[in-house]
Amino acid sequence: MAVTDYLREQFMPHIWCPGCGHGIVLNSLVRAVEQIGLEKNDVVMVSGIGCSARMAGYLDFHTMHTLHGRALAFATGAKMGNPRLKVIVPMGDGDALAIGGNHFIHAARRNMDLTAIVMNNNIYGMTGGQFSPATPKNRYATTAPYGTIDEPFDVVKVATAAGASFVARSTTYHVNELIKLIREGIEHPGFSVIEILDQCPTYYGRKNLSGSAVDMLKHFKENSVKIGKGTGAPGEIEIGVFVKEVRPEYCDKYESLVKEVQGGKK
Amino acid sequence: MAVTDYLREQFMPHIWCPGCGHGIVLNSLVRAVEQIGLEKNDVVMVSGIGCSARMAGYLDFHTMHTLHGRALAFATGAKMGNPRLKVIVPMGDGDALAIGGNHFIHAARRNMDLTAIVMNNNIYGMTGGQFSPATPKNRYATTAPYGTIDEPFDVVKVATAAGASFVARSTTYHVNELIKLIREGIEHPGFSVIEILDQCPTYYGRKNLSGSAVDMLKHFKENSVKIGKGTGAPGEIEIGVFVKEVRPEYCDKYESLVKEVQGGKK
Amino acid sequence: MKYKFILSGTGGQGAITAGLLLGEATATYGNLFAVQTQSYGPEARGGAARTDVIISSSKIHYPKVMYPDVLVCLSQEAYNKYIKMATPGGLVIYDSHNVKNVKIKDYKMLGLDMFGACMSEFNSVQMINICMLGVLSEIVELIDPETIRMVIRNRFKPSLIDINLRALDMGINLVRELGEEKVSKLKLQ
Amino acid sequence: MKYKFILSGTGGQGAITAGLLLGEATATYGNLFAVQTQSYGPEARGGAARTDVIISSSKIHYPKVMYPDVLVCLSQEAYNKYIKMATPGGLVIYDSHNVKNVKIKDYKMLGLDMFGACMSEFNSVQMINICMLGVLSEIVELIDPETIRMVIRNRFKPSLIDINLRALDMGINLVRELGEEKVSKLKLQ
Amino acid sequence: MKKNEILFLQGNEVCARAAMYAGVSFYAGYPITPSTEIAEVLAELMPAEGKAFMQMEDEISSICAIIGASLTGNKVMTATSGPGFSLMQEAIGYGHMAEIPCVIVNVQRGGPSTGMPTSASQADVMQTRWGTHGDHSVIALTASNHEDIFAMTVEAFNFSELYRMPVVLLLDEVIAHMREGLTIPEPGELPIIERLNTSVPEDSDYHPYFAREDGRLPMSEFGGIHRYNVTGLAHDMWGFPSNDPEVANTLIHHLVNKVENYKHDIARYKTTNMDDADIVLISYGCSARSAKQTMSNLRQRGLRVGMIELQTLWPFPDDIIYDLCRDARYVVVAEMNMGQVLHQVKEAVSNPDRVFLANRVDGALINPEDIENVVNLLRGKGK
Amino acid sequence: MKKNEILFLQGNEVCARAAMYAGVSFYAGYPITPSTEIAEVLAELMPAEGKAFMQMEDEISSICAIIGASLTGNKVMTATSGPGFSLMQEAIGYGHMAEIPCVIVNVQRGGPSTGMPTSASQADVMQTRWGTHGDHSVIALTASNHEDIFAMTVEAFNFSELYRMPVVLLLDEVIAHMREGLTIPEPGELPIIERLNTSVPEDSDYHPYFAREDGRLPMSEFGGIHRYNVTGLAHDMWGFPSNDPEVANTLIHHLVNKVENYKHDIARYKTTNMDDADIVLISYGCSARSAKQTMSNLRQRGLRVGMIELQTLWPFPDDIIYDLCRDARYVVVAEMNMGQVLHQVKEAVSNPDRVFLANRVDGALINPEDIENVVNLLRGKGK
Amino acid sequence: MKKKLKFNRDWCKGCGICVEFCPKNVLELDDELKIYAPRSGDCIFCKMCELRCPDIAIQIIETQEESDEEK
Amino acid sequence: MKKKLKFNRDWCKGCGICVEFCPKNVLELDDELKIYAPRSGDCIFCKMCELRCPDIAIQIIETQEESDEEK
Ligand SMILES: Cc1ncc(C[n+]2csc(CCOP(=O)(O)OP(=O)(O)O)c2C)c(N)n1
Ligand SMILES: Cc1ncc(C[n+]2csc(CCOP(=O)(O)OP(=O)(O)O)c2C)c(N)n1
Ligand code: SF4
Ligand code: SF4
Ligand code: SF4
Ligand code: SF4
Ligand code: SF4
Ligand code: SF4
Ligand SMILES: [Mg+2]
Ligand SMILES: [Mg+2]
Repeated sequence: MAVTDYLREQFMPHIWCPGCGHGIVLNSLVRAVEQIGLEKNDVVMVSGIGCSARMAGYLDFHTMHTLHGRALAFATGAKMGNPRLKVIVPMGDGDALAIGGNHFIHAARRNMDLTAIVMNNNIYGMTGGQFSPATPKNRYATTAPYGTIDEPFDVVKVATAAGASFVARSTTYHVNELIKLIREGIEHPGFSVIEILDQCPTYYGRKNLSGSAVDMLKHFKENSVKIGKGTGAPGEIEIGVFVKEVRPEYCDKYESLVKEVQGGKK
Repeated sequence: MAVTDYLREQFMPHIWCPGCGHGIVLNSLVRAVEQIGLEKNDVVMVSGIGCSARMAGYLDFHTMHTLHGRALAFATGAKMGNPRLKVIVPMGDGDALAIGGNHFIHAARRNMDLTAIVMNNNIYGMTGGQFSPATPKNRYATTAPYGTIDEPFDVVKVATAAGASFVARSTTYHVNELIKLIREGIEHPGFSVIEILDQCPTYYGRKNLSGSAVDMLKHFKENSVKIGKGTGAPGEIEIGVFVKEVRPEYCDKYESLVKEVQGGKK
Repeated sequence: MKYKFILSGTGGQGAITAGLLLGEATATYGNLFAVQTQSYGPEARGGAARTDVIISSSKIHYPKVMYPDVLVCLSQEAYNKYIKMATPGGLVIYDSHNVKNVKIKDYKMLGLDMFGACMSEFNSVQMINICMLGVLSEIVELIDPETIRMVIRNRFKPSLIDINLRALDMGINLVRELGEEKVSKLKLQ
Repeated sequence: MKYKFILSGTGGQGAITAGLLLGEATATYGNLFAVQTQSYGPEARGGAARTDVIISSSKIHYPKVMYPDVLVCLSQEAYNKYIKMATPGGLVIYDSHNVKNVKIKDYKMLGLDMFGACMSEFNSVQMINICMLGVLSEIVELIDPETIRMVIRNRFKPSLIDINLRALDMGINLVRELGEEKVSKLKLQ
Repeated sequence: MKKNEILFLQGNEVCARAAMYAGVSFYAGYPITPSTEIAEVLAELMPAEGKAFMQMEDEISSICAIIGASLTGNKVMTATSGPGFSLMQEAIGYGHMAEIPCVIVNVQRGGPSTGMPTSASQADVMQTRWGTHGDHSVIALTASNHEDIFAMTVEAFNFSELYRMPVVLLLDEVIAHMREGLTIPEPGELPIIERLNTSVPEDSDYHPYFAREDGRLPMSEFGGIHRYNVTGLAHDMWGFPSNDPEVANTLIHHLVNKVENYKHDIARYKTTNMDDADIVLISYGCSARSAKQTMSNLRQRGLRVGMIELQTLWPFPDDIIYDLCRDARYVVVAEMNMGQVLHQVKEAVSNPDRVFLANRVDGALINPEDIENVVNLLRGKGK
Repeated sequence: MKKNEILFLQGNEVCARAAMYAGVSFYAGYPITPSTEIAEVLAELMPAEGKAFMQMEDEISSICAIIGASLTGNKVMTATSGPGFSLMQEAIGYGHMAEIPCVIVNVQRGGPSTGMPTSASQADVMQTRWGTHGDHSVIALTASNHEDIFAMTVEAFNFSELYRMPVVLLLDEVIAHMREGLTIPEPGELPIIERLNTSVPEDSDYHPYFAREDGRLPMSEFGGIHRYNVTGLAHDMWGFPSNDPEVANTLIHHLVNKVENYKHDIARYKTTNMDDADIVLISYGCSARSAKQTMSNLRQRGLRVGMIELQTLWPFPDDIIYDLCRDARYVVVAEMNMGQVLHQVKEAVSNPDRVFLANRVDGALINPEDIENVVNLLRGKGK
Repeated sequence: MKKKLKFNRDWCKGCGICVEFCPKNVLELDDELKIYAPRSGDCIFCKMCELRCPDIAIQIIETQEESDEEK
Repeated sequence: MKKKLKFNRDWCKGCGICVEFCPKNVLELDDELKIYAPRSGDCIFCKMCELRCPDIAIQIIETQEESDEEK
């Protein structure tokens, strides 16, 4: 299938700003799905609210655009309601980590086979540029006119500690790797988290003198290092697969439980 | 001051069941406070809802018994509203990690000087014995009549990954260490988490054949090892201080920000 | 015909279970209407626990008991808390081992050492609630002890059926031992 | 006296900022009443953006503009979307570089190459909105260009004041260059 | 289970069993008194039938999960009480906007806030109608006895499938924890309404939000042959977000009218002794048990007292109340709150000045005497 | 800022500045359109004044944080819109039960659910009254212009301190984003009510929940000389949890009466041309601007149209409406929802059949013609 | 000054924790499942019972008088 | 079969990402800030532009015809 076969072309062009990284993620995601060869009818996409969450509308899967922060909770029900389906959950950094933080760690703990794609642009894009729990310290945002004092989360660390069995990070510059990681995440039989550093030129860029989308991609290019190859310098972006372990998947475990319980009966 | 000077004796005896570990935590906490020599008027205790949360009512501090899962959010406001005060937050495992998980990780991230005491009895006591995100796998609870299939959280790991600057674990058997850890936690200038494995003989005990409170304490005694001294056997309880780092505290950072902003003006 | 009971005791004595068994016996096997409610509360774990049971030959609307025909108190704490609900002419049954401090008022009183009986028979007070059901079934015509036996056989693990049946009979006998005359004054038909 | 404006353009052209400056000029420095509202929407980031401004010598109630006295369109997209709001007898001002496709109807039309003027003067179209304010102030009696100058001086960083003032004058001149006669037909008093 | 056997169950247990009867295939919840037994019973029954039971991290995720599972083709339910119900409000609104069938049981307890967790109350009636932001319609049912709990639970599923929306079953602490005898209906005895699936064939355009003339929207489950978008934003017939005022206007009116236009089909109520009644008691849930007792007490004393028991609380059956109360000298609404259904009755009847409240808000079940006292007062007999 | 200078501000900015004027010292919030500018302005103003501004992880933590900070002695506020307001419902109930002063601004947008985030609506009026579970009273204010936004924001703080409770300020997208001229009042120009602190001396028994005769409960801040317990459970005068029905009954009645008994003190409204009006327009917020225009248009045509603009929505000033509408031939309620204040007006007036709705629910501001059309229709002039 | 065990019978719930973990086997529960110290003479005042009691029913106090310990 | 760059002008938003990161400097934005390929002959079909375009406005397609590439 062509890439555009996965799009609902009638709703394109999408609403994202020129140069918005979310488009690159969409682009990579579609290619990953194509490579795996998933049937469109077998894919459910569940998103929350945010610029990132608008992705669902443009993709020709079964798509659910839900509530800010709650995508993983809806996704948990959707998957458990029909474990045969592949469930992909694109999320913004605010969506996943601010209001949605609890569902994020609990989804990781359960290890249900969902693929969470965290589109981390370090900002609340949709609402116009407030800082998020992923905004680094001393950055500017409309609600941090004097610079942020909050420490950001390390998505990889939080996901790992909470129990995700596949955890990876990349950037919108590294598109080939990105496609590969998304593919791996989807194929991984358990809860996968792929953090993607992506650019919001309109708000994060403008407020933090990162300049244009092009400049922001260059920044990703220049500051990324493969896992373990880093010097530990501040601002360094470690990319690659951090965790990949096959552990019992939630729906499978439930199925076994059902078999066991029914064992006595049937 | 005598221990009982910290109690609101008119409301004692407390409502907890015979042998409930929450009482031991209350006991240790009061002694830790006494050792530090805190003025009662300088201490605010904020709790959520659960058997554990009832602790607030019995202590002669400024006490706020709030909503299930939200204690840290209320505490964040209370502290930021008057940073001079010491704020202690006793929480149940459900309170802290199920419904309250998001506030827990965000409080850890901010590193505000709050002391979270997680009274982990592996069960929802107050509502009569449903499993919690801290219930180990294959245990019984009223909502897990065939045994739990959920993976539990490791409180220490989650707190650490989220950014807590003091993280420790002990049990209700190890009362002397417990007093020491609580004391350290309160004195630590940043967000501290002390996970305390404690017994709910009424529900967790009864459902899981752990027997009486005495048996459960014996279990803690026999299965605990100091950090790093373990064999990695399943069920082993590592106790001690996992993280202790002095990092910029949130209220302090805000104060600096205010000074900086006002610098230009005043 | 309609009888209203309040069964009370201390958390763990099984008063509530007794209420439920009594209700089930009459509703499921007794061809009567029965309603059972209970008082919850965080305190229920420690303090006094109470259940209300109404059995009747016609449909029951208001399910709580305001004026009990029979009030049972298995512990002093329960007695202290609920004795004010006893009605003139009503019957108060209490465990004479646990409840020491009783005041004589214008209701009928029946103290029975169910505690002692259980201890001597089973070396445990676990069965005191079933024993109490035996007492009730002997005093209240409407309660057919056979229906309680059926519930016991259906509800309990096989290993526990026998001991519970024995406890029931023990309660029945405690009443019978009082003698026809005394019992006839207490009986509720 | 009451004038109603709709200023429209593509996100980034600064139509909304122009509306805000216009309102502030009249309300703060012009001793008039002014109300400004705008259309938001996720699309506002990319697509057509619109602001409504009403200036009046008396209190303004309904704050939106249904029948604009002046409709300004800085881009084709905005023109296409909002031209249907132009009123018979009203005035439509458009940027003649950006808006190519215009239809003649029963409203007055004024095309001015603000784009070109800005490019040639500043080598950037950033100032097109301020230039447009100059145009408006020359056409609408009620708008005193001096009040806009005051807003510019108060709102902008010192380094940007001058260039904005020049853009304003440029707009004023664009109108003046049309000649008295033509302008008098357009003028709103 | 023997045929026709009378079971002696708690109300919550009845609700759980009725849900099984109605075909619930996915439950997600978070424990809270006094609703917890519903989850506990389902935790036992559902795996045995191969159905999915989940305990979630909180009430918000519970309601979100059931909506997600509804879209993948399940009949779904959650149960909670006041604090959890308050937390669910945002997602309940999503259920309305996206028109997803689901059943929410709220076993009311004393409020506000944590209130009186183990005490009786009926103070969430208005919240059920107005708890989430924005305009939409609501279906809410209640019951006063086990037979009705069973029937209304089944109806809740039926209405939720029929009208494609969240339906609330409002129980209360008294009936939820009360035990009484019940004969579980035979399969087939109560009608079960299944989801209306679209008949649009594969590869033809299916419009998930294009209402049929009767207001119904045939569904297509996620994973099925039609792919479409679901959103909580205002949306067009494709389910795609739209800012078009026309689209929004149609949508909001649809959300209201799909229920308001069928108010009579949804109204469930019982009348007793209404033929000659000049004093009308209106009640529901646990209070209705007391009111019934009051009625029978007063009838014995020769008073012409009749009673209307409401099982459908929303949409409020106002014209039915209007008709039934036309000849009443007094109307007494008995409920355990500061007067919630009271407002609706006052708005419904021709003479609101004749409508009075008999209530109790102290956590104890309102008793027949409480209601009798109000009637006596009205009749000038004072207390 | 020069004295008496006219500032050209967005409504949200006015609200933020008024909060500063009223003495807000702690703000916590989570961004949401169309309220975000309130936070953005305060993020700039508050640190400069040494006051605490926090962006929290969500709306739930925001409302919890402000309640916590209120107890440690701050005047506190949060601002949100529908979805966030729905999420806050549980904690708002806590604020009522624990009687904690705090101000919640809800800038309404199109609902239900995510709805129309950037469009105008007034559909959260009933939610504001009934959104959380359990019985309690509510104070909610609104405004239609910048002068009133300023005044009502200050009043919201005043009422919240006076009655020790959460107070809701209901704004809407139109006035929140609209700019118009405003002269900020001088300090002292508007009365500011400060918290009533207890005069009980140290070491004497202070009863945090023992109401004075006038219903007020003097406070003692956490960290101060009196230590006591605060809880969302039913509680006695010490703030300690209680299951006593008597205690619960007193508490619930107190929570309702402390507002209902002062309804007249809380009522804020404006009347125009009511002396001879036989057609009465009732409106509030953005709709009131259109209604005012309609009134003046129709007056010019000789119709005797008068107007009541409500600023206090809750407690609903029913007897005031009753009095004012007594002689009206028609009452038209203009609002941007499916009829919410409409219900209250119908319940308030002597003849509900004369009350009609002029509304709009498509996201666009209702316009004077929309309202005029309804009036014309009533006068038999059709549209 | 002498140390002494002081019990609060009203608060004791009879859980038996103090009894089990007393290193000197000093303590026991009575008929009513309340704490008492039949072997108080053996007590080494290690405080373990005091610190582990969930009901704060045990206090080791210092007293002027000689052993008027009640049991 | 020959490869060819295909642009979707309606979708292109002129962000310039493809232009910047094309290894062969094939691409440019026109007056209207839309993509075109002034040096299409230099293209090595590395796909970087296609994969990085946030608007999915570039496709490399295979075609039968000989270079009828429009620029
Ligand atoms: C309950 C609720 N709170 C707040 C909002 C407002 N809101 C919408 S999107 C968003 C944050 C968007 O940021 P992020 O998740 O990082 O996504 P991005 O737009 O940056 O892709 C917020 C705060 C909302 N829609 N619902
Ligand atoms: C919003 C909300 N949901 C659920 C409840 C019911 N509830 C009260 S306490 C509790 C859990 C208690 O468990 P935990 O936090 O572990 O404390 P414990 O009782 O075990 O000490 C629950 C689910 C509630 N009060 N509020
Ligand atoms: S605002 Fe930022 S995140 Fe949102 S579409 Fe624009 S660039 Fe992307
Ligand atoms: S139920 Fe468990 S946690 Fe609660 S008081 Fe009893 S023992 Fe403690
Ligand atoms: S102080 Fe030590 S030795 Fe003495 S009774 Fe207590 S535990 Fe035993
Ligand atoms: S530990 Fe405390 S409560 Fe338990 S038996 Fe000993 S004294 Fe009593
Ligand atoms: S395919 Fe490669 S070489 Fe060709 S235009 Fe794209 S980036 Fe440049
Ligand atoms: S990357 Fe895509 S959107 Fe950006 S300029 Fe190139 S073709 Fe256009
Ligand atoms: Mg983001
Ligand atoms: Mg627990």
